[in-house]
Amino acid sequence: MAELIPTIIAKYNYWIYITLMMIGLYAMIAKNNLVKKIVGMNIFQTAIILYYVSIGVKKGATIPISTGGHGAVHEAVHAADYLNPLPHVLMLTAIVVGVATLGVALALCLRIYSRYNTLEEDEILAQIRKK
Amino acid sequence: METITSIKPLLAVLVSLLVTPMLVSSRNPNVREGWTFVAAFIKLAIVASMVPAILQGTEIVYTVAEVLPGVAIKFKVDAFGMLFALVSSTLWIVTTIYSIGYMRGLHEHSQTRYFCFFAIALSATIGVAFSANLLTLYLFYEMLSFATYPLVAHHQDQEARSSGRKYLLYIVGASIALVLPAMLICYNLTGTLEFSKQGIFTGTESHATMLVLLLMLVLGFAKAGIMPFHSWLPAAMVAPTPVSALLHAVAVVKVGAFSVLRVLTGVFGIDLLARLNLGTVICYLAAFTVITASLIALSQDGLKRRLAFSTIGQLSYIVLGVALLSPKGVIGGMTHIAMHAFGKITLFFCAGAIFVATGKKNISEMVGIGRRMPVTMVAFFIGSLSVIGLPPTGGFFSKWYLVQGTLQADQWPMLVVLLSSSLLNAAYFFPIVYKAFFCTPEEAMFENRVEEAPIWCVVPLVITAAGTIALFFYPSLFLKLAELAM
Amino acid sequence: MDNIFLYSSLYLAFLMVLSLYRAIVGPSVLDRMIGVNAIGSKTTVMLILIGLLYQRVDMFVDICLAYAMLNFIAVLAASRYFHKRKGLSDEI
Amino acid sequence: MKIIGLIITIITGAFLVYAAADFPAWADPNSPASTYLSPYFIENSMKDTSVPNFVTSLLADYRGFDTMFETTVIFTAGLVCFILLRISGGKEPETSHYRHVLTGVTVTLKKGHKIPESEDFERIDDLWTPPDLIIKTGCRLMIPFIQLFGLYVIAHGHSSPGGGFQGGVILGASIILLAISHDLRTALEKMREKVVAILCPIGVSIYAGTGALCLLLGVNFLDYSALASVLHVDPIAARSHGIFMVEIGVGIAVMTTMIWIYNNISSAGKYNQGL
Amino acid sequence: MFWQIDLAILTLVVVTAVASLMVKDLLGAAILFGAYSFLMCLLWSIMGAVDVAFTEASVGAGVSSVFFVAAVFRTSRRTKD
Amino acid sequence: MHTNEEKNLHHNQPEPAQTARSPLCFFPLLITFIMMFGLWLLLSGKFDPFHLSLGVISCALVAFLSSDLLFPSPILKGKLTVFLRWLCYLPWLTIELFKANLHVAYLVFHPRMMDLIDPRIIKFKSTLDSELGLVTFANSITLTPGTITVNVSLDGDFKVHAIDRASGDPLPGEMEIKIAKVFRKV
Amino acid sequence: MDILVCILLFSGLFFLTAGSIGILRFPDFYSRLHPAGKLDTLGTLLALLGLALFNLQHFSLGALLTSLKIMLIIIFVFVASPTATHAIVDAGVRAGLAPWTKGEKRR
Amino acid sequence: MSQQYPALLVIVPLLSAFAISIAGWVNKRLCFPIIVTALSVVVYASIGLLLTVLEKGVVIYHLGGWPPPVGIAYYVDHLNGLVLVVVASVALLNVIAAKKSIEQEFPDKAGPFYTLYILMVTGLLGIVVTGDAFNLYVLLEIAALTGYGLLAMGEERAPLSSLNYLYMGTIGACFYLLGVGYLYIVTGSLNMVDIARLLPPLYQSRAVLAAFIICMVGVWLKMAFFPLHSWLPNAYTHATSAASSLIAPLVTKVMVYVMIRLILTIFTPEFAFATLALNNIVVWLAVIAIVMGAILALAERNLKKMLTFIVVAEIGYMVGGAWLGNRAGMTGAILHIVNDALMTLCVFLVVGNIVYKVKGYAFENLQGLFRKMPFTMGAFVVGAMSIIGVPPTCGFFSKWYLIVGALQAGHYGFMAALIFSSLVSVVLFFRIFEICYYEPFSDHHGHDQPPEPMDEAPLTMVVPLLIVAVILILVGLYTGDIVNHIIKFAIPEGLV
Repeated sequence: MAELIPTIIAKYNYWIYITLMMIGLYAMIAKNNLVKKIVGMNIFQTAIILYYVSIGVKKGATIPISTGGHGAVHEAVHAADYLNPLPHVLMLTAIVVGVATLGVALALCLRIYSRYNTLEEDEILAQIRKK
Repeated sequence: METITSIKPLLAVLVSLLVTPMLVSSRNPNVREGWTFVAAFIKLAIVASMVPAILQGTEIVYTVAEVLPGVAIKFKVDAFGMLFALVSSTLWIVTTIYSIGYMRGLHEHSQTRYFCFFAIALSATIGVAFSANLLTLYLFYEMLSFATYPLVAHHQDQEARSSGRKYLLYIVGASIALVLPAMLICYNLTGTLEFSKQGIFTGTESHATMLVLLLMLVLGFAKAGIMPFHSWLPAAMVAPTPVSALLHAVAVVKVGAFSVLRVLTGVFGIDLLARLNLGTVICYLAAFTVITASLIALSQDGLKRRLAFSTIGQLSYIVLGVALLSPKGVIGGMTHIAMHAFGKITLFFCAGAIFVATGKKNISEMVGIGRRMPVTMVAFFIGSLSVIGLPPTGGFFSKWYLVQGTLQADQWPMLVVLLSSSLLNAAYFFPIVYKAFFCTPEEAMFENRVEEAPIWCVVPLVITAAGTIALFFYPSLFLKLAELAM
Repeated sequence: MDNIFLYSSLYLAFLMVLSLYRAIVGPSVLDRMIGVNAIGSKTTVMLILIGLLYQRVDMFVDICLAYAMLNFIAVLAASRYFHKRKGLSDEI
Repeated sequence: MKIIGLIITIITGAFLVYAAADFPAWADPNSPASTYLSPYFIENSMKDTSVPNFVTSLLADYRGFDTMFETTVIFTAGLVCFILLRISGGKEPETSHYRHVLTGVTVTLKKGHKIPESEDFERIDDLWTPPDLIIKTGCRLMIPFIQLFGLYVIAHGHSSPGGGFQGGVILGASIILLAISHDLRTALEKMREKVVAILCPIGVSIYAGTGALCLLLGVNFLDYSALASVLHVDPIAARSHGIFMVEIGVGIAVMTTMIWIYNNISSAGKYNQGL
Repeated sequence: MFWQIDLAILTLVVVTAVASLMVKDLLGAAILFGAYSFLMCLLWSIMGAVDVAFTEASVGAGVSSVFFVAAVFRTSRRTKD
Repeated sequence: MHTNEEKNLHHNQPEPAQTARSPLCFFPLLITFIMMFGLWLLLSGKFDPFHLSLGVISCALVAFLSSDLLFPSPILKGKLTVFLRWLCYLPWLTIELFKANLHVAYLVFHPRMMDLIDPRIIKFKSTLDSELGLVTFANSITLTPGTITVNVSLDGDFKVHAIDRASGDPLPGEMEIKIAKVFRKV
Repeated sequence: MDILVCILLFSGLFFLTAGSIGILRFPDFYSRLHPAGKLDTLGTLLALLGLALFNLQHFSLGALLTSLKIMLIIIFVFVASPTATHAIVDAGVRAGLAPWTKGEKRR
Repeated sequence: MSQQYPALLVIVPLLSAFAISIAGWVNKRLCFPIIVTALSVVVYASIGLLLTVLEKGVVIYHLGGWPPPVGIAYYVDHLNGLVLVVVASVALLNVIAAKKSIEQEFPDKAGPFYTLYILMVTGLLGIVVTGDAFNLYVLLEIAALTGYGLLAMGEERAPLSSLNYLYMGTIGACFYLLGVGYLYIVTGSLNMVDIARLLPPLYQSRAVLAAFIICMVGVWLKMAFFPLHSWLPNAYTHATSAASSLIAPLVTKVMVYVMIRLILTIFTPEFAFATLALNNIVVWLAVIAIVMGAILALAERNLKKMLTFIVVAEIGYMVGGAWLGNRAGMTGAILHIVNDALMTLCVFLVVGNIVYKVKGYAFENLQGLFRKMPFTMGAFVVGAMSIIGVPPTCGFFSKWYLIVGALQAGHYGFMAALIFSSLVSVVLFFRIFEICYYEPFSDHHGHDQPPEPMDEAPLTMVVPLLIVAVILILVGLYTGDIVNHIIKFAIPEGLV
């Protein structure tokens, strides 16, 4: 138990990301409303983004923008001074993908609503079954 | 043994396949059947042209494509295959003539479809005959199964369709469920599927494995009709008679028997079977089928059904002959393919001719029919003699060799089986002939006026009946081929 | 000075909790909107504070500016909802 | 379903927790992620591309290919929304409403009647409500500044956070703001549907075209250094300019897509009335 | 990275996430989701991911909650869970 | 509201065609451009030719796109004066804002807050006529003690929500006068 | 200088606190808008002002521009906040929410 | 130019997608020529690439001129060279065949449809060709998003099934992304080859284990592997025929490719099969997938839905084959990617033709089709034979390898499942043949029944279909060459 606590503290970001992700996953599985599922999906995606951004964090480093100006190569840049930019780049892409998915999902919801006049999954299924 | 590479086997297979587009596209029935004849004759010519080379003991080989490591789609013409190919391509011509008479006589529908699948079935049959390995054999075997399905279900009514389903279920089900895995196991064990005289197994495999494999392969070729995989055959008799004739007396069932023989001789090898004493199992299986089928045949009233059960019994002769593992027995089994084919096809032709002329299907309705259709019934008599195995018909030779085989193998029970089954054969054929000719005028159901079936129906059955008798006098070609195959 | 900023940010986070309470509990959607709006204004300050903590405020100020510009779009959209769909609860 | 969801969630979560125990500690400067590849980017970004914002150089140059597809994803989303929702034409409604701009008088016309083409009348729809004066004026004054800021973000992606994507979103948001505060019709007058639909692929094409230009100049796809011969600068500056061109493409694509998606979703594809 | 703020905001994020899923009104869920985006933006700027934070600020504040509201406007606010 | 067809056609009398592209039209563009460029300089902080040219392009773009939002009518006469006066109004507003906030903060922290507040809605009519004036007034009301503008119509009808009696009473009062001064005709 | 910054920052925080508590304590939606609309605006304004001043400590052109940008933020907040407040209250009116009057239960 | 093939492969369809999109607003008739030209170029490039690979070995293409692991690189080896050709040619054949049905089903949105179509092809080609784990994710999303759009354009239930697909697909893609993140946190690299180089010392790490499992689960979700398959049948059934005949053959197959790539390249067979003892479980899952797919297909009275369940079963084949953990099984799985893509294309094109002419695909609609559309049904027979696994159609040979693999691994359950599914396929397809052929039937000998007039689908639909049917047989006959010259090199030596 004694050595467990430092582990827990040292990685709390990871624990939180897992929590968030599970919240999203649970919402996607268990929620009945289609838009709620989309909210869950977004939370799920953000959790992964959180995970990636957590990878990029480095103690004692500043944001990944060079303090030197634009253009000239004045001084040597020390890698240890800057955060890891790679996860940030990846996550920009992931956010964009998230927005794109969101748009498409909402468009689908609109189509579904115009057909069934409800967004509750069980009601839609009941309507389908009745036919 | 010499081998020649030649494209002829492939051509022989493809001829009837290539003619199908012509069949489909021709609008005029005469043109269509003309194409069928052309194909039939070309096929016979190609097959016959290979006979001299085979008789000299060479083999003709052609590889199409190597599809799997060590296994190719490959044709090999040897004596045994040649025997079978010769029989089927000869009988195709006859059957074509007969079909024309039958189909036109009854104004059947969908004749184009019929002739197409007929042609495809023939291709597959020749393919089976010439295949050089188990995979090629399996390929054409399946092709045959699927090509005959539309023929079986030709009438399209409820009964035909359910029989078709039954047919397909038995044949394809057995081949996929038993042959395919067995083949794969063989491949996995040995790395090859090529037929050879010595068999492909090294002999180090366990006895149990071999037994299982053997049973899977023998039973899996359900077209051979070995019990308990026989019940498709009587069901398939709903098909038009020429189909029953060619396919259920010649092509389909013989393909089954041929495949079993190929497996026994080419995959396992006689020596290995003898060493592991596996022949006996097959023997008893076949013997059981022979007796049971004959007994059932006795009780059948439908002519075609009786013939069907007779076929089941006769097929098992073939298997039995090879399973005796004695040289004479093997020769007997192989020649029986040819002899039985000629005899049985005559019988079926007769049944069809009766149906065309009178519309009767059951034996009990045929009292006195000999007076009306003497030619047909004489041919029927000759055919039944051949099937029973009495001179002066070709069937005598094969049965003779079979009996000798049992003696050679010291299998006395089998001798008893053979003889008793011959008696049974006689018991279910002769009453028909007897009632057809010798009955009191009161009993006769037909007028005493000769009114045969159409000429297109009668000519073929006369030819085959004549062939049956001719085989008694000139059996040398088939005997030679069978000996070469040993 | 850094400590002051750090603790101010922490304090802001605490204030967010208070606003969040309204956003979560708020009996009507409009109360939630108030709560969220309040969180937004605190976020603006906090972003600058973080920039100062990183000593790169020139970088964070852009984010903050964008944030201040766009923050109220969602609120406007939600209020437009009530313009066109009258009634607090939806027609069922 | 709730129980199943809970079970799946708990199992997955437990598995992830189990796996996360082997991670390097959070914010560890010696973790492989921080020591293997990232030093290269940090140390060479300035040398290779002369872009101080490592994220930008990484985004648009080292991993420019990813970003190209990211833009394509956005374009795809816009297109999918369009294809799913847009109802072109549709049947003429029973009644149509017109509003006299100067007096605010609303006129209702029966089907088939038309009003003479005039700038005094604008077509409105049955859900139409007059835009609120305060919101309208406030947004009217803010929108140009938001747009300028969006452009600024695109232009200064090299040296400060931001870039094509963020700037594009801000630009798009400004038009969306216009649609919210005024009317969808007003926004559509600024950005017609056809303009949006054509600008969007053009934006992505600028990106892909820059890459293809490099390919035509004889080097690999997206290797901006080849642009040096076209722009008459040294390869390093050429990379920087290449990144800039790419960012413009991204900006255009993202802006138009955001507008496109909003237009389609808020009007359910009919384009007659927005949020 | 400043772990104190980080931890505080992380907690808030989780609470907001749960809340936006529990709210029995889709418009409310959309608005709370907006708050979730704000907090995420903060979180990322705390972790030093400025570009990500910028994107989240513009997307979360400007676009995605508007999309949600627009979709809810076109459909229905009603939800059973 | 819903008049018949005949009547509405009546509205559409052929008016004297406006000079479609009078030289005045370029002034809004120009002024927008200048404002934008100033803002650009502030934002950019880089004064090399490259960034400046980018700024020029961007500002031109914004001016082209949105100048009609900033200046709905092309008449600019007196706008500058109004703007300067408006700036002078701001400090006063800030002080008011302070007072207001202290008031509300007092309310917030008062233990018996519930007794102190007495929300009500006040209606009055303002004499202001310019759009911007109304908006400024409305926003000022919102920012000053205890009052929030609920609704404004173009005619100047105000609805204001006041938190207590004290904050609601002085309206429209001094503030309106000051704003009217700002937006009076030049 | 630091002291001035601190005073501004803390007064800003004070107003923000008041705003948050006000949101919690006030009885209904309309009255909650008062702290939300006003206190938060002023709090943000003051805090940002303080931070802008702090940023000017090491004076340079960049720092000046940054501070000006912060001022720009203040202006935006100044414009946006009343607009947003108005939007919310307008929504409340359109939704038909009756204002709380003295003596009712808090909502 | 030949060294630029890998780039062309993706760039040409991408740029033409934008061109089509613009052309859709300018002149709609331009769309179709552009897409056909672009796809032809892609087919040409992919074949050229495959030949180059056969001649010179692995082709590596550095995007942006940055060498991996710094930049993104394309690796084309024997495995993806083969899959590339399949993807490109399937897409080309399908677009030609689909033209008429697109014009029939949504004439006003043909332009956007083509754009989505070619974007999807771009995504799939990119997935196949890329050597970067994260790039794969982005491309995955492109393929997925276009897929959602294409699938949702169908009948009235399509949006709902498409939305379900979206949920599942997003979870899948996110799981994959998370797996990549796990790899990144322990190795610091994103390049597949580089990760494979860095991984061996970390084989015991729990993070790597988790990464592997998460990636696998994600990919399984996307390919609709058994317990996660629930979205697939509805999504594919309700889609338009043009879309389903693109997506059904390609998407799941490409996902299987991704799985194989994960096993073979990133994690290496030693880790996947030796360090982890999951083989058995997965193969049993595959067995259940096959059996369930077959049984569920049996219960359907609707041609298209039945085919989708067959797709589910086929996925079981491939996953099971890949996880048998031996050479033969892997060969079978890779071969089955090719074969299954072609045969699924064949049957779905048939469905497309039927829908075009008959406007329905329930069993009742199929009566008398053999007379009405003989060529279409002829091709259907070939496709069906291939699915059943009848030689010499190609389906037999992949099944052969799979069973050999099962035998070598001693996994008789898998073998039994394969055979069972073949048997069920026989029942399935012959049931349909019966309906198409013999119904409406008459109990008398039906000579006077007037034959229905022939009403074949237009030539542009039939010709590609017949080409596919011929390809099915040709691929079957040349299986040996494909295996010996391509697949043999695609599997690393380490796998016995």
